[in-house]
Amino acid sequence: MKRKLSTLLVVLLVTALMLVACSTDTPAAEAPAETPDPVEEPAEGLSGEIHVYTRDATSGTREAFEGGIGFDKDEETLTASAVETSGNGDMASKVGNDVNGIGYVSLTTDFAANNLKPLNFEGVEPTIENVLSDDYSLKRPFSYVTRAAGDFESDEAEALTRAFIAFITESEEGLSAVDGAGGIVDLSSAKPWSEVAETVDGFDPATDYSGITLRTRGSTSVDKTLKAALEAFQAEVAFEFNMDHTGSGDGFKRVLGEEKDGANAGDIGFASRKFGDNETVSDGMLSGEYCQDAVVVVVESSNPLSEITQQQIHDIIVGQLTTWEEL
Amino acid sequence: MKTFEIKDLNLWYGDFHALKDIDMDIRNNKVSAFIGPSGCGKSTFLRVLNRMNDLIDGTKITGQVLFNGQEIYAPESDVVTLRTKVGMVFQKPNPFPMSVYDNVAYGLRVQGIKNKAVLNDTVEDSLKKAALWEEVKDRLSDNALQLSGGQQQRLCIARAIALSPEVILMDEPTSALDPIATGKIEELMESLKKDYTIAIVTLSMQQAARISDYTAFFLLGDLIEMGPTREVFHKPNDKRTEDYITGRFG
Amino acid sequence: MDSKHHLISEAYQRRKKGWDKFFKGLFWLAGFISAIFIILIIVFIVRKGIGPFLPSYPGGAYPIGKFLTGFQWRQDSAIYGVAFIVINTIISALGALLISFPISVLTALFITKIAPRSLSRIMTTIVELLAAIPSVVYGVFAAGVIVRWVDSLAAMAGFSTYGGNSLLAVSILLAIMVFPTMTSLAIVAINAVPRELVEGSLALGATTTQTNFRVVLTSAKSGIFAGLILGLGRAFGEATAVSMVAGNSMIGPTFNPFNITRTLTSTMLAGLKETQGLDYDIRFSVGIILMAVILVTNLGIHFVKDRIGRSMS
Amino acid sequence: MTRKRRIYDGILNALTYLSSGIAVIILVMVLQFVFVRGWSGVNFDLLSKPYWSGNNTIEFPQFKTGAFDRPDHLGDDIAFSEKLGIGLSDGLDAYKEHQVVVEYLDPESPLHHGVVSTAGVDLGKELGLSEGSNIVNLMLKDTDDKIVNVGAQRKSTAEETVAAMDNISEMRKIYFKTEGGGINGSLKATLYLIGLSLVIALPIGIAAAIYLNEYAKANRVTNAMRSSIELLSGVPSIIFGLMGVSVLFPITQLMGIHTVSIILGALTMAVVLLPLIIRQTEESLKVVPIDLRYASLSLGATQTQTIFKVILPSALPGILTATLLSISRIIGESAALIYTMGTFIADRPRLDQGATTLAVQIWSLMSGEQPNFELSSTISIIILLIVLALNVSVKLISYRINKKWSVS
Repeated sequence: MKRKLSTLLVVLLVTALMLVACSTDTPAAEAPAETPDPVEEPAEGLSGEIHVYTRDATSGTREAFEGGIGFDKDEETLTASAVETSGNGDMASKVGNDVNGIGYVSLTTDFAANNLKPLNFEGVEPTIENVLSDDYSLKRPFSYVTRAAGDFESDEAEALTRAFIAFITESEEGLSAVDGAGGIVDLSSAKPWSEVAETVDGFDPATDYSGITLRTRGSTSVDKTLKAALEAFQAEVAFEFNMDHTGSGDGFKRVLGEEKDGANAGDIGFASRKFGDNETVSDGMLSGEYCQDAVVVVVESSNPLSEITQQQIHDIIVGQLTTWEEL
Repeated sequence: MKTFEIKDLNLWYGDFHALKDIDMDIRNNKVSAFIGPSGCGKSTFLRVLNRMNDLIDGTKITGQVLFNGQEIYAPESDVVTLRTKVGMVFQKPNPFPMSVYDNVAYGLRVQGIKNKAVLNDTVEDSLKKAALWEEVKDRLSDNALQLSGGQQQRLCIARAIALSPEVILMDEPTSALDPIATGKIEELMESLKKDYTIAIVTLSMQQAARISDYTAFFLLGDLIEMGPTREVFHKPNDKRTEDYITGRFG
Repeated sequence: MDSKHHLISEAYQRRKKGWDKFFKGLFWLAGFISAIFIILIIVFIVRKGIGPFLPSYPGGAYPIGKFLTGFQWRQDSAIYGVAFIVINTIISALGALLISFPISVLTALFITKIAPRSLSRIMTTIVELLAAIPSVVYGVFAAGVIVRWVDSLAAMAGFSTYGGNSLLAVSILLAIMVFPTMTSLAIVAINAVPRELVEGSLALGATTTQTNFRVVLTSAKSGIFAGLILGLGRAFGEATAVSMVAGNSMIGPTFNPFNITRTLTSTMLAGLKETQGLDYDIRFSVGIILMAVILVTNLGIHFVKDRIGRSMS
Repeated sequence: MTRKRRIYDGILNALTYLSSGIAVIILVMVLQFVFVRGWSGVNFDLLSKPYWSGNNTIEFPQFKTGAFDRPDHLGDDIAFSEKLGIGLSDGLDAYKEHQVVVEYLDPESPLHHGVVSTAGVDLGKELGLSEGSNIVNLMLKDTDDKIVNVGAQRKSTAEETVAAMDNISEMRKIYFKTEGGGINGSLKATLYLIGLSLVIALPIGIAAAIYLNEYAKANRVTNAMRSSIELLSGVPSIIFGLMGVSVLFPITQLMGIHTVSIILGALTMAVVLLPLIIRQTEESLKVVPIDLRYASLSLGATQTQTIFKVILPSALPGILTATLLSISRIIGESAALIYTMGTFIADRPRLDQGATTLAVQIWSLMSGEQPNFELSSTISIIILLIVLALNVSVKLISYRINKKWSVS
């Protein structure tokens, strides 16, 4: 018995070593029926199984994407072999690491840094010009909503919130900060902040706002443009901010919805889509859109694909098109 | 004068009947020695006298234990006060890991005595009585654990007498010491007995014979006999005592 | 004799007895508080986790049978089946132990019995350092290195992976993370083997190696199993690092080591903060399942240990 | 010993060497991974720098251009403005975003003498550009009286920015950022969290250990208590996070805190630490010889006096060990804190607001849009160094304990 135990240990060890030491042994793969047979040469990129990456169900990017490709939520289901990612960055890095991957990210994403290649959609290149001219149809607005009037921690916080919203929607400084971070805005009607500031109700630049913290919540896609705008606003008015972004679903929930007094409550909620019918943004003090963004279908950078049609991407998402050869 | 009067004492540890129907008197300013083979109950009996057995779960005691005529197991009796009057020295020297001075002063301090002069006097007085003063007077602030084993045990005695108890219980106080240190402790006991009543548990019959005035022989939880030491050793009443003393069993 | 007893004040005696009672109460309270938290946690998770299956649940109860036996987890279609996730979790943890257990037992033996003193000191420090590395750092390591190994291993084996995110990556990551736990417990267990047993075996003419493998390891098996249980607990419970490489598949179970998987913890963590309603509450149901899995496997190992123990003696 | 026996033994021994070798290799790989990526970022500045850049707008009431000579030591990649005496280069910030970085500023440059135009307490104070700043937006009037905006926000390169500067007629304002990407805030938050968690957990944990070791009778209630605490130590930290936001959050709400906060994190960590502190303290209480308790009690001390005067001082090194291990645990914890303290990196952490510890900052950096491996690895190195120092301390202490009791 004792000998058996030590023999067992040795066998276990050897098995383990084989796994660890990157051996070339074919593992005893019992691929379940859902998994298609392994392909011969996956490195080519144009052949083999397509790995579909998607965002979590509360993502605004996902909603904009699915709406834009004619995916009917009630009638169709996403392919069950899709990988769910937790945010725009997670999606970008995962697709960038998978030669067989296809996914979708915000236009603000740094494609080169993530090893991604943006695809033309219906023959149109995803550029700011094409989005502004409505040629590129896979796009969505970045929306905001604030807490209800009178529901802020202080009058100063309320005034500062008003001022910030005015800053990112009307002032040249705010709009160019959003623009610099990749957001799509129309700069033509912008006015200098010094003018805009005078029109904001209750806001007085002489007041010390440095003890006030603006808490922003909601979509992760707005992260980059919003951070640039908040920082630019900090250059105009001394204040603090706290960006804790988790997904568009939380944008409404944490300023007006069930979590508005919870641990993660915020002053301004953001969504990378239009707010839904059940999200009653009219309750908020202010609501609206501050820029446009495009959703871009991406593949890993070595993938030879450069164009995709609405039909193709739709078929891939529902699982009717499963290999690169079929494209 | 009897310091302790014990009547019909029975003690159980859980189901184990450790002491059976013990009747005994302990006289003041005398040395009483308890002898007997290991596990006979002599140490347990010693611990009855300052209620140290209370600390062991599942101990049950019946009978009477009178200290100066007061029942020490009565509900209104106060164990803390009892222990200030009945001191104890343990088998292995167990000084606290603090200075020599703090060791001796400990007993007074936990009774709320903080007067520096009283403490200084008592420490010196107790160490003198324990015949340790000359050896440690220059190292009172040294850690007590740096003393030798024999010195540590005398320190423990000093610690016990600092509270001026009436009785000192000694549980095999020399069993962990070498013969020279043992000799010193035995001399000490001789000088202490004019001030204190001493009860000592010992495994060494020679020691009992040398130092004690009375000797009690325990066997399997029974007190076989107790009497003046000379009588017990030379004319034991009980055959079993004789067998034990002459080394025929045990 | 100058008694000190006149110096002892009655009031002080009363006071100190009062403090004694007070502190005893305080100590008990502290013990009680420490003990009550596990009950709070269980009550809270069970209350939250049972909710979705009760008819009173807003929006209607989710059938508990479908939850327990389902093989799909899709929040977009509100299908929550936990059966395959349990299987995935157990497979990934067992995979980790398969890699890690023999290595840690042998390393422990090396440290305690075989290595020269200086080497053994260094090895002990290495094990302790591995234990002290925060799991986030392991997560970063896994996302940066382990996935590459898996990806190239898969390429050699003719499989394509999702960028290396896979069952195998999870198992390797967990193997590394449980290694120090199991090794240090095995070291303690081996050190506790009485000298006499070893000397007895040597006196009977056994070689040192024979003694190490037959006498020492078998005598220490109870402690080694304790380490195994602790390791398994950690493998089941690890969340942050695992969710960085699991891939979160929607269907399963996953048997192919190169395919993406989904564990109980990665399910609880994935988008937890972004969600609400049934999708949020049902994660607490997953929490119950996680606690249950840990408990059942512990009992199972105890049972196996008893069986082995009996057949060996 | 037969030949076969010798070979067999040799193989078995070799296996143990091999296993240990694997452990070494793994450690080396993990260390190499973090050191290669993060070592270049380790410096003392990092510890004192904030994570977020300071954002400032300055104006120049008395603006005069000058004529400056390009210093010889400036590298070729640095563009130099002769009118303003400033050297600029193209750089990347912690998010890998393009920056226009001030590399050199002539001591006489007019850009030293700006005035803050940001509304707030600093309004009107003197503030100039300094080396290391990032010019986000610079608004000037050129020689054709046209308003020109240049800087990182306008995607201008250093070269283009300098070109605009040399064509200046009037300076309007400069929006610049100070250097960020530090860990000062997380470091402070970690220290606050450690302090607060220990203040809560140590007394309760030590008291509970005293109860279990000194008072509790061996009965069912005690057993239940013990196994409850034992079970607590097996709870995954993600569950502690859930417990924090639901069981403990109402407590902080009573204190008037309506958001995740360091206090909430500390309460949660206190629960996480309890089993560890209780176990370590009990271990060290057990080592204190029973004779010392008897000696103290036989001198008429109450049990409380015995505990505070004799037992606890003797158990102090063990309690210190528990404290150090607790600190290690707090430093390494992430899952429980993500839920109770949030993931926003706060530069000036406050007890009643969310913040990140070093470990959560890593998580935050890794889950952002651009996973920042470099800074994450640098923080990992710092964490590893702290943990290593703590471990060495634990070893020294336990060495002292052993020495202490072996003297007597």
